This record gives sequence, C-alpha cells and structure tokens, in this order.
Amino acid sequence: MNINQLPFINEIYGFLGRDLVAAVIGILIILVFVPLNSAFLVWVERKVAGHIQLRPGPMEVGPHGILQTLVDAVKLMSKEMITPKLADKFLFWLAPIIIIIPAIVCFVVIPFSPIMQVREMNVGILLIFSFSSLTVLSILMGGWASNNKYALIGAVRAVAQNVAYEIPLLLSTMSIIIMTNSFKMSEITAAQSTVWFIVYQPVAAIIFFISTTAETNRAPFDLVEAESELVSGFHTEYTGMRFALFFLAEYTNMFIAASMGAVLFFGGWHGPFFPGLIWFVIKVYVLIFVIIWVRWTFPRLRFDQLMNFAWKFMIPVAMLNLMITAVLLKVL
Amino acid sequence: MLNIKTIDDTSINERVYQLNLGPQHPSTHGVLHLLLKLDGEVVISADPIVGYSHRGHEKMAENRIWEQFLPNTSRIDYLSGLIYNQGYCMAVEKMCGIEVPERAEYIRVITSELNRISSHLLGIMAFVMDIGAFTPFLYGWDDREHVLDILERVTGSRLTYCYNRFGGVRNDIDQEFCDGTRRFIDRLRGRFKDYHNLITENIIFIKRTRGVGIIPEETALEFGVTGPSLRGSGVAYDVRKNEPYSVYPGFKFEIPVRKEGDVMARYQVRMAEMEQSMKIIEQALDGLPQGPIRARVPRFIDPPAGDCYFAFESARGAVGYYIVSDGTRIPYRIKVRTPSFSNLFVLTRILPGNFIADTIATLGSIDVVVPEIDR
Amino acid sequence: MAVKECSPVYVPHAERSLETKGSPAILGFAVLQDLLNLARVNSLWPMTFGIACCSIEMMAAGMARFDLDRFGIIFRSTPRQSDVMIVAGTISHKFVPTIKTLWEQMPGPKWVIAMGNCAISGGPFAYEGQYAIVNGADKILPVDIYVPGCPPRPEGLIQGLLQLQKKITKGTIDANRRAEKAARRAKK
Amino acid sequence: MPTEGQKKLLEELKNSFTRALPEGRITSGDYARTGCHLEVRMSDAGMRRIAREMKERRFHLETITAVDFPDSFELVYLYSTYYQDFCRVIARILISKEASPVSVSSIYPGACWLEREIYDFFGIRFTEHPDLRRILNPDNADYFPLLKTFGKTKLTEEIDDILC
Repeated sequence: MNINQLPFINEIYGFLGRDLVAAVIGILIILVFVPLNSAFLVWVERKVAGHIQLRPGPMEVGPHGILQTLVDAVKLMSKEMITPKLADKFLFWLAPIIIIIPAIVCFVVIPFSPIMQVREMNVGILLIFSFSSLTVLSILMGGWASNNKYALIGAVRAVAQNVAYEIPLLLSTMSIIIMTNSFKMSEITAAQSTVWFIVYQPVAAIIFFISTTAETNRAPFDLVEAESELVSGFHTEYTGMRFALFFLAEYTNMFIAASMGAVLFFGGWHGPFFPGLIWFVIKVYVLIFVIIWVRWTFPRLRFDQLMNFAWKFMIPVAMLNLMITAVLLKVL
Repeated sequence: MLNIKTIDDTSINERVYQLNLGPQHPSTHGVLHLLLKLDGEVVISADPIVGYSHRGHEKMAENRIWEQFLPNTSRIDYLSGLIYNQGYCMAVEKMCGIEVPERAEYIRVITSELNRISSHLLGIMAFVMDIGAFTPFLYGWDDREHVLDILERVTGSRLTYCYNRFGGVRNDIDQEFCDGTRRFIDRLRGRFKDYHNLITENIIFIKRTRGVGIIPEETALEFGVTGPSLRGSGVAYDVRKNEPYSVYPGFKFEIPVRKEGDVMARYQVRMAEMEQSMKIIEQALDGLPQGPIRARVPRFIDPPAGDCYFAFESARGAVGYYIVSDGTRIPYRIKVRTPSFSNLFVLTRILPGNFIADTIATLGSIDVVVPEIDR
Repeated sequence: MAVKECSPVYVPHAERSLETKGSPAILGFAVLQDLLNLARVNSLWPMTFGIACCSIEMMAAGMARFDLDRFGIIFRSTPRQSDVMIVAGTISHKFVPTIKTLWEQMPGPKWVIAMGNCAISGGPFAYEGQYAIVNGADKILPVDIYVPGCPPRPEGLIQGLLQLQKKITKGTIDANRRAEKAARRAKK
Repeated sequence: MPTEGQKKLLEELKNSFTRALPEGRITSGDYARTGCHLEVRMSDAGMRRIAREMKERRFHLETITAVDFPDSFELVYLYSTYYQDFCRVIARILISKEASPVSVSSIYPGACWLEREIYDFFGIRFTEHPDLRRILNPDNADYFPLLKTFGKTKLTEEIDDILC
C-alpha cells in the first residue's frame, strides 16, 4: 500500500507540501522507534550479560523477561524526583533534556533501507558528528549541577575522554569520505554495493569502533560512570525519570554508533537476498552485540592510560591511514 | 606510580579536594571510610577511618565462658571462619594441654584449607571487579558455591562456621565428602586455565596492576604487614611454615613469593597459594587416619592461670590469639591480632602519589575484611 | 552524642505510603496505584550496602546460582536510584548517622529489609553490657521485612524479597484507605 | 625443639637485653605453653629501648595490647621475626593506672594504630603519638569499654529509653 493511495492525499500534499509530510511521518516513526529500540537494547544487554555470566537474566516479567525494561521505565516514572538542595536547579533540570535531543536528531539521516530514510541530506555524516558531540555538554552540565564530588570528577573525565576520542573518530571516517567524496550516507552505501569498505579500510574500521566505544562511554572506557570508583559518575544524583533519560540516551547513542559503523564499513543495506532493511538491522544488532560482549569481558582502563592511548596511538595511526588512503587514491 | 615531588603544605590547601570514599561505597567491600585528599585525580593523603562495624568481640569474651566465645571467632573474619575456629581451639588446647587425636587434626587442616580457597576466590574476584571486569566475579563465585556445598555437608553452615570444639571437631567426614573434595579440586584446576587467560594475560589488567601500589619490604616490616601482601613484597613469611602448628609439618608445600610487591604480585601470590592449598588437601585426604574425632574433654574447662599467644595463618595474614586466663571459667582477656588491621594501615604510607583508580586497585589487592579490623 | 540528635524516624507503615510525595497525585485511583505497584514490584533496585557477614550472603543471592536478576533486581550503588535498603549486618553506633542520611537520600516509595539477626534484634551481639551496637534496625528505620538467620541463606533473602513484593502489591490499597481515614480523624 | 639457629639468636638476644635493660627481668619462656621464646618483664619504662633493640634485629611488631589488672595496667608488646629461625619475644611492662607511657610509633610506624586502639579501649594516653584519637568507638563516646569497671554504659541506657 503506497502512501499516495490514501483518499484525500493530494489536498494534504497541496496544503503542506510533499517533503514536509514525509518529514512529519519520519519523525513520528523515529519518536516511536527510539524508546522501543532502547528498551529492547537494555533487555538484550541484560540477557547477554546474564548468559555470559552463567545466569539466565530477567525471566519473570513477560516471556523471558521481555517487558522488564518497560516495567523499569514505569517504575522510574513513578519515583520521587529529587533535586539536591545546593544543586544548580536549572542546569540540573536541563541536563537530561540536552542529552536526549541529539540522540534523536541523529536518526534523521540514517539510511535504514533504500526508500526508508527520513531526510536525504548531503551533510549526513557531519550532522551526526556535530550533534553527538553535544552529549558531552549535557554530561558536564549534569555532573557540575548535581553538586556531588563523584559527579564532578565523572563529568570532568567525560569532557577529556570525549574530546580525545572525537579526533580519531573523525579521522577514520574521513578516510572513507575521501574514497566516496561525499557526506551523503546513501551515496556511501551505494558506493559499497559490490565490495564493503571494511575490505579497503580495515585499520580505519578498528579505530572507528574503538573510538565509538569510548565516545558512548562504554566498556573498557567507561571511566565516566565507573561503578567501582565514582559510585555511578555523573548521574549519581539523578533519580526517577531523569535517570531513565540518561539511560535511554546511552543506549540510543550505542544504536547510532553501531548504525554508523554498519553504513560506513559494512555496506548499510546491501546484502544478497534479504530486502535492504533486514540486512541493515542484522548488521547493526551484530555490532551492538560486539559492543555488549566487549563490555562484559574487559576491565577498565585507568584515566591517564586512556588519554595516552588516544593521543599517542590512535590519532597518529588514524592520520597515517588517512595519508596512505589519499596517496593510493591519487596513484590508482 | 607517580613520584610526586614533596608538595609543601602551603600550596596544598587551596587545591585540596577532599573526597570521602565513604562508609557506603561499592568498592570498599563493607563499611570502610577512606578519607582522600586529592589534587585533581592524584591522592595527596589517605586516612582510613574504621570502626563502623565495631561489635565489641573482646568485651564479649570477658563475660562469657570459654566455649561460648567459639561462635564469635568465625564472625570476626567471616571469610576464613573455620581457620579462626581452629586457631581459637588450638590456643585454648595449648593452654590446657589437651591432646587432639590425629584424625581431628587432619579434618581441621582439610576444612581450613577449603575455607582458605573459598576466601581467596572471593578476595581475588572482588579485587578484579574493582578493576572493572565484572564477569570473573561470577565465575569465581560459581566455584565458591561448590566449596560451600562441600563444607555445608559437614559443618552445617555456609559462612559463619562453629565446627571445631576443644579437643577435636563436631562431626566426622565421610567418603562422600572426600570424593566431593577431590572432584572439586580437579574442576578448580581446570578452571584456573580460564582465569589465567581471562584475567592474568589480559593486557588491560596487566597495565592496571603492574607497578601500582608497591609495598617495599622495609615498609612491610615497619607496619607489621603479613599474609599475601607481605609475600608479594618478597618476604617468605607464612605461619604454617615459619612457626608450624597442627599437622602442617607433615605436608610438602611451598610458599609462593614475588619480589615486585605491586598489585599484580599480590594477585599472583594469591592464585599460587590456592594451588598450594589444593596440594595440601590432596596430601591430607590421602593420609587421613582412622580414629576418634574428639578427645575426652570435661564439659567446662578451666585453663590454668597465665597467658598464651597462639599465631596461625588465615587467608589475609598472621592471626594471633593473646589469651590471659585467671584460672576461672571466664577468660580474663582475649586479644585477637588481625592481619587486616596492619595491612590497611600501610595504605597511608603507599597511597600518596597514586590516582583514584590505583587507590581502588590497591585497596582491593590488600583484600580487607572490615569487621576483622573493627572486631 | 552521635545518637542523641537522630530522633527516631519510626513511622507506622500505613502512614508512610502517604508520605511518599513522589507517587503521582492521582493516588486515589486504585487501579493506577495497583498498576504502578506492579511495576515497582517487578523492578526493585536494592542499594549495594553490606555491613558484615550478611553482605556476603546478599552478594551470593545476586550471583550465578541464585541470580536476583531474574526478578529484575539489580544492585544500584547510589541511594538516589534504589528503592529497597537491605540492612545486611550489625548497625554500630558510629554507623547510625550514615544509615539515616542514606535512608533520607533514597527517593519516593522506599522499603527496608532487615536481613540477618543482627539487623532484626542485634543477634549474637545483643547482651547485657553491649556498648557498641543498636539492637535491631527497627530502632532507627521503618523496617518492612525481617529475614531471620545468621546469615540467612540466599534462598531466605529471595523469599524475603518475594514477601516484600506481596506486601507492596496487596498491602497498599487498603492501607491507603485506612491511612487516609486515620489522617482525617487525626485532623479532626 | 628449638633449632640451633634459634638457640644462637636467643642467646644473642638475652645478653644484648641484659646489657641494654639492667632493671628488666629476662627469662626464656617455654614455647610449648605460652608461645614465646623470650620474656622481658619491666616496670613503667623501657618500651622504646626494647623497640630500638628489636628494630636492629629486623623483628616486626606483631601487636601491642593491654590487660587491666585490679591495681595496674600491663602493656604487652609482641615481636617476632619474618626470617628463617623463627623467634617471638614478649615484653610485659607494668604501668600504673594514671601513667601515660611513651609511644613507640617513631620506631615502628605500625604501632600508631595499635596505640590508638589501646587508648580507645583502656584510656591509656600515649605521649609523643602522632594523632591520638579514638579509632573504633564513635569519636564523641565518653567511655572506655574494656576497663573491668565498665558495666552497662550511660550510652546504652540512653539508647534504650530513647529509642525503645
């Protein structure tokens, strides 16, 4: 059933204009998809973590605990919202909002399948990077505003970590963009119809995944909310729905990182006989499984090792890779 | 370890950031309050504040008869409860000159070594969880459950045992216990391969623990550090070897010692110590004699007046009971020398100059049980 | 004196569920209250807060063999994000102010489980001349569930948590009605 | 049962002590019953000289404890060696109830906490101690629990009638 067969569709087009309708529908789909996807990811993480650790994970709520995250969300909604007395009230209230906005906006440019992309922008990759660097701002806001010593240390660490790992992320993506000389996500996907870019750029892929893991503050780099050192980092003072928003944003960022990885290196929706969307979702969820798997096996890096690893190792290698790609493109 | 040049006091106080690793903190494993003065992320001074789970064991000892103090011993350090039981019974037996039958000594050694393995399993895996790897904690605990099952069959409880009596032990062990122990030991040996490549060869773990929180031998001597923390700094002091008691001289086992004295050394000493304990258990099971499990002892014992000090080796270090008796049925004074008390105080000397993350790693590697400090 | 200024906060259970300002204003709606309780029950987040021997058995309950995660129970490290305070161990006088601060820092509908004899009545350490401990958590906290044992087995703790779940879902509605009547009568 | 290494060390210790502590009574304890090889009995001083003596021979301070006798306190210092021929020395020093002994924490830093615990339980104030404050009981507790005269405290009565 194509959208154009709706009864009085032409009057709407005439009145609102074709792409506005598409944009509104797209945004509605995203607003439904983001919470559901995060809820599903939280459930997947708890089940995978459970099975890695010889235990079944949530089982009581719904078959195999499917509704566990939904129940958690409802409970968090009904919790008392505490604002510490000496907290910076406005920033404390603003931080969870600022963290969720970029997470949702980045979905606009992700090409789920040839026809399913909310808005075809020629600045696709740039938009994702610029918005995803906003999350650091909200972490700093949350950490500073909650007037808690652990939160402040967590926030300061978050700023240094994200700044350090933004650069290798950009450099490794630049080497892909040089090859396709366009920021359009769909063009990057189109360019990979025959051979995926991971074959050409294995080094860039590794650097990309390490820095996205660090960017979303997960696993070996989760110094921001280090459970054993900083109690729970920047969201120590947050209760109820605000904490749920931080949780939601973390898993949405994880989904965006995995989908960017899929688009840049594993050829987006390209695949032998399944339709485009199925391939895209398979690739994304495989990458998310790898991120979860890494989290439950590796210990945590110390803060100065984290910094040295980024500045002294990742950035030089990323630059070298970029130069080699440029030279090879010139020569071939 | 960062060698912070000596910061003179004037420049400190405006940049000092006082952080309470408060009584309730995920990685203090109990209620230990570490007052850190930080300059940014680097620790300037650390002052452990203890006493949050002080329960007055020594005052209780002074108004109970000798037998009534037995349950208290395993609640002082609940991770090596059986070892403390054995120590208290042997101290009183030494004062009264009670002769313990051979089989009871062997049973005591087997159960104590099993208890030591279960305590090390928890100590190591909790330390690894502080470094950030959560999964080994559950694997270590899975093994620990097997030990608890074996010990529960014979002692009746999982954690706070009261199994030893003056002159022997309460229940006898049967063939099922011996086979269960042997099966457990083979299973644990197989598991050690997983632990080694999951933790010991993990590059992040090595970077986090190599050269961190070094306790030099001289400091260890000055602070009276004992146990794996001391053996990690190059001193081969183990009460079972240096001051043999019970039937330990009959078994062949070595004391694992490392020279570096850093967090990794203490971790490796504990892992090697578990293998030694398994060797002791196997030798004890092979040579288990038949016979009574308890000597003829009057219902209430009155040790002769005088005092006695009996030292033995728990999972955390050298424990000592200093008992003063005035010949009556009630002890005059019982002082329990617990290793974690001195092991924790060494932190004030070695922590300055480290990061917060190293503080947590060092605290975890010293494997402190808080009620043992607070008594 | 450390203990003097902490006045007893023992509030009878019924009245306390009124006090939870956090739950939405539409308290009167029994169905919605029931639904919310059902959600609260299936994701009780206790605080990692073990004092003594019982903390080891509490950890054992969270591990692979007894796995509290099946019931949606994750241990949270901050009081801000936890609903249940499991008092696992002996409460000494030095620790009383800290426990009270932790209790007040916990948001909204919150409950207390006194785990182990020490938390119930001082356990093996309660005797005539005891100077160091408070005889039981209910002297300073409104306790909901008592889990006896020294230490109680992990199955005991899980049964305590399930008992708390029953208490939350069944108890609230009529408790609220009775509490509202009592509050109104008290005002008259 | 003592090895010849131990005997040699004990002899050496005995005459060095007789030289250093003229007023102390030095007897060799029977290890089987009391667990100590050498006993030094002093009255109201000399704990620093013993500590210095022990430090030269690389003994470590196992523990310091006090025993409340009806007429006086007895401070018990236990030293033992880490190294090969194991030997334990117990030094008993009788001090009067109001005396304030000298702290050995300048020689053995580990003694700092041990002495704080003794002050916490018995009320014996050590001079020259880095920071003598309570360690296990609440800081503003006004009782010394391990004294034999210490019965039911004002504190516990207070607790019971306030809170019950």
